[in-house]
Amino acid sequence: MAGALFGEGKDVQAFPYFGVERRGAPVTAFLRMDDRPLRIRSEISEPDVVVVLDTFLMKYVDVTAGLKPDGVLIVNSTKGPAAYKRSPSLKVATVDATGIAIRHGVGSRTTPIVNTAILGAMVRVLGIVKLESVLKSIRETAPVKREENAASAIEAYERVVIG
Amino acid sequence: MSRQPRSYKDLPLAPITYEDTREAFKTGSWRTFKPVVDNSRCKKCWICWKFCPDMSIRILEDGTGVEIDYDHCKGCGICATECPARCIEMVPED
Amino acid sequence: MVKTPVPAEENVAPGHMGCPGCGACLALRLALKALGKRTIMTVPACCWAVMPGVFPYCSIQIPVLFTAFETAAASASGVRAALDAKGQKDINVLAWAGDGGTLDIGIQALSGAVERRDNIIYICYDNEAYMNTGIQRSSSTPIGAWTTTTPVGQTRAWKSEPKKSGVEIMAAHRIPYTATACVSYPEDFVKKVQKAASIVGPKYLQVLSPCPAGWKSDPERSIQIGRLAVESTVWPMYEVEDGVYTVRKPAKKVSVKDYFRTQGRFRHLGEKDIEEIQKTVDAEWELLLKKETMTARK
Amino acid sequence: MAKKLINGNYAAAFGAKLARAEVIAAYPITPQTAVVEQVADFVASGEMKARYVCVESEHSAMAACIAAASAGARTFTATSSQGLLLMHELLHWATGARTPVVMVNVNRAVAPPWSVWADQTDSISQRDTGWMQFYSESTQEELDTVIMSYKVGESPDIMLPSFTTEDAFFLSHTFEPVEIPSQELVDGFLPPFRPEIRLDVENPRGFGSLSMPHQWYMELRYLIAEAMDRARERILRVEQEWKELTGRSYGGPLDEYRTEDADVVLMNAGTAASTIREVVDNLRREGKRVGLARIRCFRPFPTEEIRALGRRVHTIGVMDRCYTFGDGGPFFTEVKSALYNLKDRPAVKNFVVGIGGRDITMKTVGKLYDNLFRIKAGGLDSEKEWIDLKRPEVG
Repeated sequence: MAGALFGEGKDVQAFPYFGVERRGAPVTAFLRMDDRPLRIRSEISEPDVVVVLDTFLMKYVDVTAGLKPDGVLIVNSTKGPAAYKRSPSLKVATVDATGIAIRHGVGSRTTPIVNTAILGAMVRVLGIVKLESVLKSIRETAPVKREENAASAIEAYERVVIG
Repeated sequence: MSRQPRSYKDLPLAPITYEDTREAFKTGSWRTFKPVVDNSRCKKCWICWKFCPDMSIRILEDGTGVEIDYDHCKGCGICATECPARCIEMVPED
Repeated sequence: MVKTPVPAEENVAPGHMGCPGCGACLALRLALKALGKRTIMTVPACCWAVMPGVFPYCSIQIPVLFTAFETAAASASGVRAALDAKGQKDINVLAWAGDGGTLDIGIQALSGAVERRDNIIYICYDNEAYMNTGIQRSSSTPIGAWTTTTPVGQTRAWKSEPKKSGVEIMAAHRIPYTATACVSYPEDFVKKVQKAASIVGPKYLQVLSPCPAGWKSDPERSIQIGRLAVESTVWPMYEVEDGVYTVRKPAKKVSVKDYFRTQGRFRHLGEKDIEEIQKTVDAEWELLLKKETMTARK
Repeated sequence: MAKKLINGNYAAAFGAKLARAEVIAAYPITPQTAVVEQVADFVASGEMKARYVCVESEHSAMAACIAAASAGARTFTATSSQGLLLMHELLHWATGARTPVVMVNVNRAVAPPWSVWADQTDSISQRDTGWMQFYSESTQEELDTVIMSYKVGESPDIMLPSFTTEDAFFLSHTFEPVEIPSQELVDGFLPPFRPEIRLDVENPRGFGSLSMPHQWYMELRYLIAEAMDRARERILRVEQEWKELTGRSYGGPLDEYRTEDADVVLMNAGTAASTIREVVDNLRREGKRVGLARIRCFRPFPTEEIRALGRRVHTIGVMDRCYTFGDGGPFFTEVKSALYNLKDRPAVKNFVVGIGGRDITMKTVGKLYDNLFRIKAGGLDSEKEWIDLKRPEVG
């Protein structure tokens, strides 16, 4: 996503939550973007957008803590947006990124890689970047199965449900 | 660079040496006994030369024997001990 | 030209600060005869960090990099990397360190360089204690020896642990070539150094270098003492080349006692102590001969 | 020139590549690993014509770099925290040997407790090693500073090692757009390293020999002091040259932002400066005369620049992401001592902040400016204060 925004001339800042996690452990990553140069370098505590790749985490972590009341929540889920709508002003979107990733053979059946699918959903929901830019970025950075990853993003773009 | 620095201006950047020790350090002054060679009995085996830890035995160019570099010989006595012909004697410095 | 038993070339100038009868001085003199002028050496803290003289003088007449105590091997690796980067192939890189700098504080860097297969020659001149600082025990100090940190008092406080074996440690690294040597056998030592120089990859030699000050021995007997160390097999002479052991059997065999009585550092040992050590030395020698048989090329 | 989206660690690696480092000796440590991995990739792919020595410790990394530099090679390494501390002995050595090794240090907290997060105690602890120390604010600055520090360090009349730091994660792992200068540009800026004397079989010398109290030890140390003083001016000049080529510069050793008419100024080293700039602009919009002075270069210390600033402003707050136990923040103590001989000194307060990676937010910074204005109005409340510390409830 950062690559796509950067490709469209935005200033971006992308960084992981600074951790020492082993493979499979929950992780958090942040993305800032702006039309003017970015300066703030702290973590993001009041995001405009929260993207959840694994709903299982929501049992343990309040992933929407700090999310602005009129913010956007994008969830990888087979359920509809209503299941996650906590307040009327919150915009919620869901997409079965896991199912999409498995269909396109991205990752394995037990650990599908949903990152690229969710990007497609983000493009549609946020409307801040063109799908082509994200596809270009995916094709440039995916270590393997570039076309499968791109296809995942396209399918998620088409299937995401906005509530 | 001056051979003998007088101030920091004369020094190289780092302690990088530029002269060997043979002129500045006459370690012959350390000696109590000095080796004296009788070249007439020398077997030309060069064992004394081979074992000298102080590079202080020179083989004569014509190969007739050896001479001691008394400027640097510390008088350890290895040459006298190892000489199979026993032609090197350690004698007290006076 | 007179034919000499070892190369005539000298790369160490007289006027160095070594003690009279110093085995380590002879060791370097011989090593640099073997390697010649196209050699760059690294020297960590050890007697040879001081003996070359004070700035601006240096008795060693090849390029020397004096380095920190534990870095002889890593520094040699750095020199080699720089030469490689500049495409200079025909230069020997020698790490020259004492036994403490090699087998105690420097063993990690040595192990690293050897495991990486860096093309260096590492020579440990072994005088069996920290002699530069005044005779403190190292892991290379032999069992039974007095040092200033293994003093002889009312209790039996002399060194009670066996000497660490550098060559065996190197053999366990599958090093292409490692060997023991002794300054009392200059032709043998020179040959081994030249052999090491002819092999690409890491090479490790450990040369026993009697130290009159630390061993409490007569300077004039340094060569004799080294010979007795070899003849008693307290210091066995052997090579390990690609895992194959070659042991040099002494022409005449002497007892541990014959070797020990030449040195004040063993003076306190009783008959029983020496007997015990003799047994260990014999067992080690037998083991070494077995290794030679076991690894012999068919 | 091409822009790429990379993080601080990759920027450091690009810096080493563009500088044509010839020998790299490095050991992995979180959060520096991407630097050495990227350099290893560059070497493996042939993009970098260099020898990469996979040493078994940071200590050996620095030993190998010093040796390679003594043999005339341009060297590079990277480390962090415990690794830097392990190198300490050889940091002194690199200086005494006058080897212009260039290193990247990712500023990471020192254990225990184990912490891989941002903290500058590791590099500040190297204060007296004679290394030039640069603290980067951005990924771009990291790349540029690596290249510039070769030029400064390798100047024949300087010949000193230097390291550039990146705050752990805040810079090391943050991806942002970075302009990668072309190789031709860097080649034109940075000549090959050709030291006057090096380990050379044609000219055998002993490097780093013994010196006695009555001889030259003291004088050789004085030469280092002189070189470090010369480096002040050289850092500025080299940055000016870089600016002419790239249009980028970083404000010299003390990077000031809106301090001209400021009443109160925060001083800081590292990435928090970016966040502070944002706060400064917000407060300025409210009509408050605030500024930022970023200590970009800790050694040589920007004493004169700090004095010039001290003459103008009323109150200075010095932020330290590190601490010297039994005294205060090291940046604070140094700033204070730089100001001591001024006639009219500003009040100086120490804010110990962000220790062990604790986030420095705009809110945190806002509180600090509030405090400085209170000091301006009512005098110094306390000389030092730990900020955002979890304190027991009072009452």
